[in-house]
Amino acid sequence: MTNFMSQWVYTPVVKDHFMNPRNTLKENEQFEADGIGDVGSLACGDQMQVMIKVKDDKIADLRWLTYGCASAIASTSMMSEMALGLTLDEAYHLTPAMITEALGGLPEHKFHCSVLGDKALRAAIDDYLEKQGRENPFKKHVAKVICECKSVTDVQIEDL
Amino acid sequence: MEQHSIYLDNNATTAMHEDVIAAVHQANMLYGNASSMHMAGRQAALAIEESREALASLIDAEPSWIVFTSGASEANNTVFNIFKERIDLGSKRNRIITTTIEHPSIIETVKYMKQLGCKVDECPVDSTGLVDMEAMKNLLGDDVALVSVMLGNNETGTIQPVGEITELAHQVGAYVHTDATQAIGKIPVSMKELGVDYLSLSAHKFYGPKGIGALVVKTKAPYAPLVHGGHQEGGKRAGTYNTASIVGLGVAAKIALRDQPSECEKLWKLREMLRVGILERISNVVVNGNQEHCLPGTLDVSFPHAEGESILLYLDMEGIMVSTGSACASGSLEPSYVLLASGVDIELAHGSIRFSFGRYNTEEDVAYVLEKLPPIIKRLREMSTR
Amino acid sequence: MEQHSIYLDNNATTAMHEDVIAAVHQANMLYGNASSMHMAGRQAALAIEESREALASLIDAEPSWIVFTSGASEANNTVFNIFKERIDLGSKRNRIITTTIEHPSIIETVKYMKQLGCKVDECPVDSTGLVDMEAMKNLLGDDVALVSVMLGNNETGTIQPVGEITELAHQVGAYVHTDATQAIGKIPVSMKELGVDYLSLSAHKFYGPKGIGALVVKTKAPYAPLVHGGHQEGGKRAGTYNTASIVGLGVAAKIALRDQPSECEKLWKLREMLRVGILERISNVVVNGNQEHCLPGTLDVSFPHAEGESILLYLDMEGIMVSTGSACASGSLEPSYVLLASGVDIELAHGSIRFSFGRYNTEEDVAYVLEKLPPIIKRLREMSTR
Ligand SMILES: Cc1ncc(COP(=O)(O)O)c(C=O)c1O
Ligand SMILES: Cc1ncc(COP(=O)(O)O)c(C=O)c1O
Ligand code: FES
Ligand code: FES
Repeated sequence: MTNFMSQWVYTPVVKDHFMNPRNTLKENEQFEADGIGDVGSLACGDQMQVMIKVKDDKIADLRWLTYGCASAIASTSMMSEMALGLTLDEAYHLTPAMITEALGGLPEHKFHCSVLGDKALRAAIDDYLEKQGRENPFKKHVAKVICECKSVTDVQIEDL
Repeated sequence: MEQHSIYLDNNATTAMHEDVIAAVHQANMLYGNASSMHMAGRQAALAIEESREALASLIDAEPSWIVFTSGASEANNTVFNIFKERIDLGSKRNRIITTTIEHPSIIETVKYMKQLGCKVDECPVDSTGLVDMEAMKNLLGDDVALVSVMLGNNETGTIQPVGEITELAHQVGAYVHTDATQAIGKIPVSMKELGVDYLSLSAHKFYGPKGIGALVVKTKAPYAPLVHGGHQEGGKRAGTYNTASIVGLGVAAKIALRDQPSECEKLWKLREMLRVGILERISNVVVNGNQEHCLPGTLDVSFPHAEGESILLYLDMEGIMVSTGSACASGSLEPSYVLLASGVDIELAHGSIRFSFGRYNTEEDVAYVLEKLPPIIKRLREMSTR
Repeated sequence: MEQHSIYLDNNATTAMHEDVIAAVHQANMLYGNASSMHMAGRQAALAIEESREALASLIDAEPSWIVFTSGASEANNTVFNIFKERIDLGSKRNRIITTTIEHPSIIETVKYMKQLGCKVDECPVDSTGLVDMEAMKNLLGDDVALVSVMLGNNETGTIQPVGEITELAHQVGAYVHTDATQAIGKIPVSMKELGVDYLSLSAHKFYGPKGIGALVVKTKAPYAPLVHGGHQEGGKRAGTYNTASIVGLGVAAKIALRDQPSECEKLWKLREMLRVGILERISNVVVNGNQEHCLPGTLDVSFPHAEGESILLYLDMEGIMVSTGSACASGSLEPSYVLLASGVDIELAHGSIRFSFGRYNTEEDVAYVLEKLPPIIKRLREMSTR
């Protein structure tokens, strides 16, 4: 067994993001968020919070926190890199499939973990628009954001 | 490349003892079918009977009670199938009692039987995972065919008062089964003293091979095979004798009998070192299970605000191998049903880590874990939603 | 002490190939629980998946169809249990067809199911042990859930037209199972070509370890576990993965795939040498089974006026290991049910000897048997009531 690192449960990209998660909120960091999205709950075993700063309708900066598994950590970390600099429109239409692809894949039963960060991002954008008192042009297109860990199906993920 | 390899998942499975490996390797030459009358067959048969005796000595049973199976899962399924069949055939004793914290090979079998209309009651446990004896007494009655209570829990290590339960169950005329898989080799197990009618075990939990175990059945207890066919095991379990693995089980049984007292002491010491060390170094920690009636090498801990799988994988990166909840639940989103059944908060039930020691662990292993674990928990807690 | 050790009982079980022994020995170091996420677990899981692919190649199946079991007995029991359950749950297809010459792990399972009221028809065979196709056609109907016909018979070696039967069975919408245990490694076996939905096998029949085998199940065929519990084998068969034995099975599968054509040729040659030699040297001999559709290494012979067990034991004294009837029946007084089903006279069915060749046999072995066997038969016949 020479090459055991390649035998890790998840892909090398997942591993990298799990070991070195990007854009997490540091312990004493002050982050003046323009929008905050929370999804999941500790009781479900996964909880996710995404904080965004918005400038010129683009994601100017982003921090996140999670109580979640390796896949949740890695996919949220990946999401955070992908979302930075995107317009709100683009960010809102990031999909779990795009994140999963960037990660080089996730095991089937871990697919839902990539949904969490993504949903939290949308919730943060919703929150931002609401705080701004602006109309939300995106929200009607998608199901409402709740913890659906156990009921998210591939079909639903395709739909998102 | 890997500098450390510290295996603390001995409740899932153990590494084979070197004497077992050597014996299995040797026994691979005993290729004859042990049911055959010719020389090769008789040699194999002799080796099997020697193992049967060694196992009988280990658990204080009669050799003739032993039915070798492919492991404890099959043994547990066999016991429940015996009573399912009797109930199907119209037995008046048509209720089974088990507990909420059994191994999946019982939990899932019970689910399946209930779907088919069988009456099964799961006796609750207290907050330390001990069977609620009042509830048990209330559940017992003369319609009960079987009571099945595990001896030591695989996740928390909690040891049940199986002897006491057996007495009560026998008073109402029920048969008793105990899944002793986790107890063998760690604490003394006497089938005769416990008084149970059926006992399951698996060799790979005490440094024997995987894929071999036994159902031990008292002579007068009802029996029906799960695997029908040839006359092996006195017609109780068909399939060509797995000679080499049975030999391995026998050698493991001899070692377990010899070393159990010293192993027990050693495992407890390591476990306590780790428990105390964790409590000293990490705040807000919950140790699960009963701390008095506990398998010596098992330490199950919940770390609020740090998720189980992440802890496991960060530890793995440091060469420390543990498990979250029960190994069977790995990769799934389920919180530990064992902890939930003990009334542990759902969040704590999600993030438990089981450290389980074995004969190859050392105090240095504990020191290394105590060095690596606290920063991992700290890091995950910082990352966690607050 | 023993000068000769000529093993001609390879249909009962084979000696492990040295490469298999080495691989198993190595794999005994892969002690981790293959369901665990940590390093030790992942290494074991990888080794298991490699074996799954090797086996899939050998039998021309998809790796995902393979469910590792403790052997063919368990695999056969699992298939019948799937349909027993469906019938119990009220399926309109409530009849099973099998044959009179199946292995005891099917014959006994059928007996048991019939006791419980299940409808099972045993299709008769002709005098050479081949399934009576007219009878089969008459038995088939749209109430048939499962047709189970073995590929090669363990006792006579007769090979059934499983592909043909499968076509007929599929026409009436029944699922098909074949017990291919004896055929693997000896003749080409393609699950896709045969078209069967289920296939059983056992590693120790093709130089792999005992106590490991597989049930191969097409994706859309009904399934229900016989052993409930953990999520191993995709929830199809609970029990800690038997890593070392699965690795051994995989290596045996690779060897079998590589060597099957040459083995087939060699085994047939040895078998024919022995058959012709016996017919030349011993009068009044009956060769059982179909001589055209026959497993290459199997020769089943009846010696009127010489009793089977006595022949076996006299041969054993000379270092020649064979079996009487089916190995499973050894130690019992029953005549061979396989021969009886083929309409063989009861006296002949009592005294049959099965010579079964394997890769380690040589022409010298045959010569030695041809030297030792005639005087033994002569002696017993002289002793015999006439
Ligand atoms: C308590 C208990 N029972 C039964 C089993 C099943 O043993 P096996 O996987 O060897 O069938 C295990 C371990 O997996 C166990 O810990
Ligand atoms: C045709 C056939 N089926 C099934 C089996 C059962 O295999 P095992 O004893 O490995 O379970 C055997 C051999 O014993 C056999 O010859
Ligand atoms: S976040 Fe729920 S398992 Fe990954
Ligand atoms: S005389 Fe011995 S078996 Fe019949």
